[in-house]
Amino acid sequence: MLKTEISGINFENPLILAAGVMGSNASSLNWILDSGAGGVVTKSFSQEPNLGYSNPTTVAVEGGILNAIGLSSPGVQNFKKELALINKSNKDGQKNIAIASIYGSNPDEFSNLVHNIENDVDMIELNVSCPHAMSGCGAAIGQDPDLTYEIVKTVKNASSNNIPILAKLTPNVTDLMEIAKSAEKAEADGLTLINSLGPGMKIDIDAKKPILSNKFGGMSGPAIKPIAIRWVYDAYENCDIPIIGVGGISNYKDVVEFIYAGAKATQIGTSIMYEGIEIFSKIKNDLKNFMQKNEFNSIDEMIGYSHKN
Amino acid sequence: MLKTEISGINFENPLILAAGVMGSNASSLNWILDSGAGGVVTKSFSQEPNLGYSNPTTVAVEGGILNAIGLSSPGVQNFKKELALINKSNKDGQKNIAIASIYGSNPDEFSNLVHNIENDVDMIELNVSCPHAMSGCGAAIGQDPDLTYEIVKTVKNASSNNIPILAKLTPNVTDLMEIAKSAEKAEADGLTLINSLGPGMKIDIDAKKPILSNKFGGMSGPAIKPIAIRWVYDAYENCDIPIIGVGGISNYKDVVEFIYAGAKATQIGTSIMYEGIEIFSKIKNDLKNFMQKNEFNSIDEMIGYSHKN
Amino acid sequence: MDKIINNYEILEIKEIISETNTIKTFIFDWEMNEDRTPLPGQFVMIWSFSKVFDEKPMSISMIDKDKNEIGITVKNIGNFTANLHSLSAGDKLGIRGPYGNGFNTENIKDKNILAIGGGVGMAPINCFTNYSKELGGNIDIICASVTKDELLFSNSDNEINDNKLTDKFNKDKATKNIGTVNVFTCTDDGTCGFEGYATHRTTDLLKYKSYDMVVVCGPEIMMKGIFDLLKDKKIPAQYSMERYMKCAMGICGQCCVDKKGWRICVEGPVFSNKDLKEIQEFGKYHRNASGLKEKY
Amino acid sequence: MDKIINNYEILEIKEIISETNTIKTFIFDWEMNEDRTPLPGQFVMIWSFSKVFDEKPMSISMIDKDKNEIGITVKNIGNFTANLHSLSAGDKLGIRGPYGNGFNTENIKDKNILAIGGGVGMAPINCFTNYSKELGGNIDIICASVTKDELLFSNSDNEINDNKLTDKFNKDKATKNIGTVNVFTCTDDGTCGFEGYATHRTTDLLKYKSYDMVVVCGPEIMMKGIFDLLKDKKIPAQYSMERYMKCAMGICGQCCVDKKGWRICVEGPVFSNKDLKEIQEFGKYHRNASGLKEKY
Ligand SMILES: Cc1cc2nc3c(=O)[nH]c(=O)nc-3n(C[C@H](O)[C@H](O)[C@H](O)COP(=O)(O)OP(=O)(O)OC[C@H]3O[C@@H](n4cnc5c(N)ncnc54)[C@H](O)[C@@H]3O)c2cc1C
Ligand SMILES: Cc1cc2nc3c(=O)[nH]c(=O)nc-3n(C[C@H](O)[C@H](O)[C@H](O)COP(=O)(O)OP(=O)(O)OC[C@H]3O[C@@H](n4cnc5c(N)ncnc54)[C@H](O)[C@@H]3O)c2cc1C
Ligand SMILES: Cc1cc2nc3c(=O)[nH]c(=O)nc-3n(C[C@H](O)[C@H](O)[C@H](O)COP(=O)(O)O)c2cc1C
Ligand SMILES: Cc1cc2nc3c(=O)[nH]c(=O)nc-3n(C[C@H](O)[C@H](O)[C@H](O)COP(=O)(O)O)c2cc1C
Ligand code: FES
Ligand code: FES
Repeated sequence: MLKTEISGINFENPLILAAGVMGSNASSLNWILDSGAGGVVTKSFSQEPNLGYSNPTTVAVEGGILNAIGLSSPGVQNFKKELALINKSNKDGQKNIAIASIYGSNPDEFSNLVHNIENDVDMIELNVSCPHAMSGCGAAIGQDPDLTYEIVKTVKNASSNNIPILAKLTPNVTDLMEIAKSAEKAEADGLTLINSLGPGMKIDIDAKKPILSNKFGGMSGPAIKPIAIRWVYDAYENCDIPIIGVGGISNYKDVVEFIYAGAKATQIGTSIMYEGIEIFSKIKNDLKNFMQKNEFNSIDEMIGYSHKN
Repeated sequence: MLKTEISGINFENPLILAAGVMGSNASSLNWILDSGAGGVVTKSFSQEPNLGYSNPTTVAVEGGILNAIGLSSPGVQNFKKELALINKSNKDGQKNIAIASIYGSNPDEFSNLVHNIENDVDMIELNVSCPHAMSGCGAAIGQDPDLTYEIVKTVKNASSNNIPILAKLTPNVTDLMEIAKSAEKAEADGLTLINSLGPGMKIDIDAKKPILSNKFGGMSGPAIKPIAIRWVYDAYENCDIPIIGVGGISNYKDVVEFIYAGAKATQIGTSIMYEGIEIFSKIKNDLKNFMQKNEFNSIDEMIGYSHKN
Repeated sequence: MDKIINNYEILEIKEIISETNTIKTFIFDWEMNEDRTPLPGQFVMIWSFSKVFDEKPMSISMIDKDKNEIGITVKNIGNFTANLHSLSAGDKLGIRGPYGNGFNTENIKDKNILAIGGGVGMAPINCFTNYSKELGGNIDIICASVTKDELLFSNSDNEINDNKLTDKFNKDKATKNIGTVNVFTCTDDGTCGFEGYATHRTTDLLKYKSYDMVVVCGPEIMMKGIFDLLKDKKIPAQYSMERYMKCAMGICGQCCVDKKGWRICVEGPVFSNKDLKEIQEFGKYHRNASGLKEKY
Repeated sequence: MDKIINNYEILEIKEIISETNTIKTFIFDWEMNEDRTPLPGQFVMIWSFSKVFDEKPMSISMIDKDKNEIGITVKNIGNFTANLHSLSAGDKLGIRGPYGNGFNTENIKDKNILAIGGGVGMAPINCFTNYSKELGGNIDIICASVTKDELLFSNSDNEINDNKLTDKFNKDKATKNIGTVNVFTCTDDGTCGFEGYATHRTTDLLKYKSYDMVVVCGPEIMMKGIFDLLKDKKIPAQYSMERYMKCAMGICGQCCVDKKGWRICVEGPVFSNKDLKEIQEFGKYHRNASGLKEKY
């Protein structure tokens, strides 16, 4: 009943762990898969190891948090070992879907990464959207339609096994649809919308300084949901590739809202902080009840429902 | 102690009513001035009357609201009569500052508006940033550095009495600093940062539809503060004209945060919904106490404090 | 911040009651939680999202705390209300609220109350009188409309349809049961009860009886008439006002009135005669959705 | 959502106590509100924003509910901690927390408890023993360090610095005052108390006395030693773990450990021996800020 499919990959349910949240370690990814997630996205990783920014790297704001972890990563050679440890199925015997999130600053880095890991995971998500990455990475790419096109195209060509490629985009642009269409034209297999918002800043008035060591950090959590819903809704009308909705989900209602807006699946990040990893099983249950009450037999029937008059 | 100055205009305190909130009527503006605001911005108005969007025009979201009022306005000829009724001083005899917010779709409309009202108010704020305006207005201008330049320049030239012009900008752009610099180059006398965020959308999962009749609406309230603070902080480093900070202020701490980020004054909108119009007198008091405790003698000493060191 | 009820609940219409040719009452299940338990005179925002897509304020005309129900009573006068009238039980509407300040019902026990409702203005009046009856108020209602068929909520054991008052009234006055409600009908065309305006009926009644309190809802011109009538009398009165509304949450400023700037949706919709004196536009003009003034 | 304490409070250092050449205790005023009242074993995040800009986890080493104070005890081992050591009373630090699960102190009354602290690992142990003493626990502490000058919180009326145990211990054992704390010092170089590792001292003590519970904090290698030592004994034990931390709120995943994936900041930092068995990397490796594994 909860199954959903994205470019040939079948998910047991539409609840996927978002990139960068408890995703640096195969053990925590397996824990979350066992707890009921339909899939997991790893923390974004790169060619070379990267320590990220120094602390403070996260700070609470109204309705969510700011983070400037700074894409810390042990580098692909080390992270490949973690990928190998992600279980193929969960404790209930259901198939796990593992999505690797990768980032780099140029086409070469991206294609090397793809070569390296395409046989270790089920899908690859391109992080061209981190709002606090070092120069040349993250949103620096995803804010430019041509660069986005180039990276997606390169990655698609680099893959020898035609692994599905998701482009994760940033809302911090004048016109996200322009970027989304570029990614689609470059044959991305799906869009992940949205990465964290802003970036934003919090100044501590007693310390009289921005709290994050990087000063700025991407905003996530319940407060950014309206922005994410808007872009998913727009992308559903403007693009033909599948959409994964992410941003501020904390309960089944939010999941339904994203699916009605046009998402085929959703990702959950920050709310784990408030709800614990039980959030996956809880939403799964609630979602099933909702569907039964509303006489839906499949997620498919719900996708994009709010566009139908 | 609370006085602040923006391009020659002296405010009794740095708390100004934001555009579009209880600002369609001289009576409510006077009420708010009497209640302690240092100044008020009117609801944005245009050449011709405009009914705005039909209801629902506002909807609550986590940490704030979405609105798509749609820049309803009785047109300048009618609104001029309201402007004439704004009191010159408040009930305590302090000078009131009235700022007219205007919008249009082309340079001519803007310059006509300026001609019409430049003698009725103390300042003019250009709304080139509404995220849910009809085509050609609002953010359609403020998302384009050249159009922004052109409108600001036109308005500056149109004014015969050199009335200070504030450019109110939208955060919904890839690079707000590019727009801010354009406005500065065109000799804007100040920047108002930020207009509402997004737009965002809320879908009601029982109605299965976007709630706002316009589907999308600008997000305001406490949740958008980190984004506003970030842009004020950036603008303080990148521009030399005064900044008015706006977005999510609900208490004196927020005001201090904006001032430390670089704002010379602040505007308050959505929080009136939660706190009532007493918010102005309350923040005034709390701000005074804070300054005394922290041994500040003037707002000036606090402006941009978080950039030092 | 959580105290503000600004989220819709989508509710099925439980029952629709045809009150007159042009007026229907819609009943909804309504949990009487702390923040949600309405008072007479408060209103809700009704969101229609199928066929006609719009949202308007409606007074609460019925509160049943035992059955956990509320009702609104709607006159078909335009696009939005025509659409509401076309709905059936089981259809869904969005509701948010209650909003605003209701009628002040403090110390109402044993008091003589005159409640005046004109047309669909009987909606909050009906709510008020049922509520006050239970509190032990002694209520006379002037139920006014253009013509007999349009009389709303006039049915009562003590419906008084005589054109002349005197005898009947005196009899009722003598009975004076606690919680008794006398309904004095009044039509412009005299098809039922008193022939003439509610103001005239009020003048009449005041000759026979003294009241401790007056509550009024109806067309603004009617309310202005009553207001002027009562100006010199020392009877505390309350009036339920209407203005064009967008947010109903006190933010958009659409419903602000001259000269105090008060928001009808927050400071109102019910105002005491003392406060109403400060609303200079009362009976003179109101503003449309663009903010343009329109004369009455 | 409001329950999570993720906002800083900027506090003045109230007092600084030099404990050893390399260890200082910092005292802060701390209002003991519901969410904020710490338990022994919990930690706070300390944000330094002048000179060195960084933030690190620190165990709470002292909780004074009467004076509304807490303390942290910091060993100067690098950039961040050197900076803390350079501060004076009156200087400000940001603090958020308390975080994580503290030691389980249920049913501690009259129980024989062995508390083992190595180096600055005595910080949470000190907090635990003071707390447990009040609950009526009967506590023996092994206070271990490399050398005499580095012994932390060893001062006590019942400080036992003999290299050999037997007599002294038996005497204390006989006294067995409720709430008595015996401190058995232990140094690698034998400059004070027992000469050797805390593991050896533990083995000794276990010969003389049976314990109902063991709590341990110290270098992971030491803890691993104790863990192996106690493996076959049926004594419930608790260990306070350390891992590199960024958010401390359970979101970044930096502190997750193999193979269960548990977060030290949420599921830890204190683990029972039963749970610790599942932490396969315990005593073997940890991850640095990039996520790279580093062997012990
Ligand atoms: C506090 C309050 C309580 C009300 N209670 C009731 C009630 O119990 N029963 C009832 O039938 N009506 C009530 N109304 C009036 C109702 O909200 C609308 O005026 C009416 O429904 C408009 O009907 P329409 O849109 O079909 O007609 P239209 O022809 O579209 O409008 C007719 C007139 O209604 C007024 N109106 C339209 N939209 C609004 C709006 N968003 N807010 C306020 N006025 C508007 C305007 O003056 C307009 O000229 C109340 C209004 C207010 C402000
Ligand atoms: C739950 C917990 C409680 C702790 N309690 C105490 C305490 O009471 N007293 C005390 O002195 N120290 C404590 N620490 C250790 C402390 O957080 C740091 O390890 C130490 O302060 C690092 O000092 P430095 O940055 O000056 O040295 P560095 O040379 O920068 O670091 C030395 C080592 O400390 C560790 N470390 C550095 N940064 C972090 C970090 N953000 N999170 C975790 N470990 C880090 C790394 O292993 C690093 O190699 C605790 C750690 C944890 C996880
Ligand atoms: C601590 C943290 C780290 C994140 N790291 C990454 C990352 O490495 N790569 C990425 O694409 N997104 C990253 N994100 C963004 C999330 O994947 C997600 O897009 C965003 O947080 C919005 O979803 P949420 O509101 O459910 O958290 C991170 C978010 C958080 C909170
Ligand atoms: C109901 C509403 C109407 C608004 N109308 C206008 C407007 O007409 N012109 C304008 O420049 N900004 C308008 N704004 C934006 C505010 O002036 C302000 O920039 C924004 O709401 C952020 O501040 P806040 O979080 O304090 O509300 C409106 C905001 C709200 C909530
Ligand atoms: S309707 Fe918006 S303030 Fe009253
Ligand atoms: S430090 Fe981030 S999850 Fe533990």
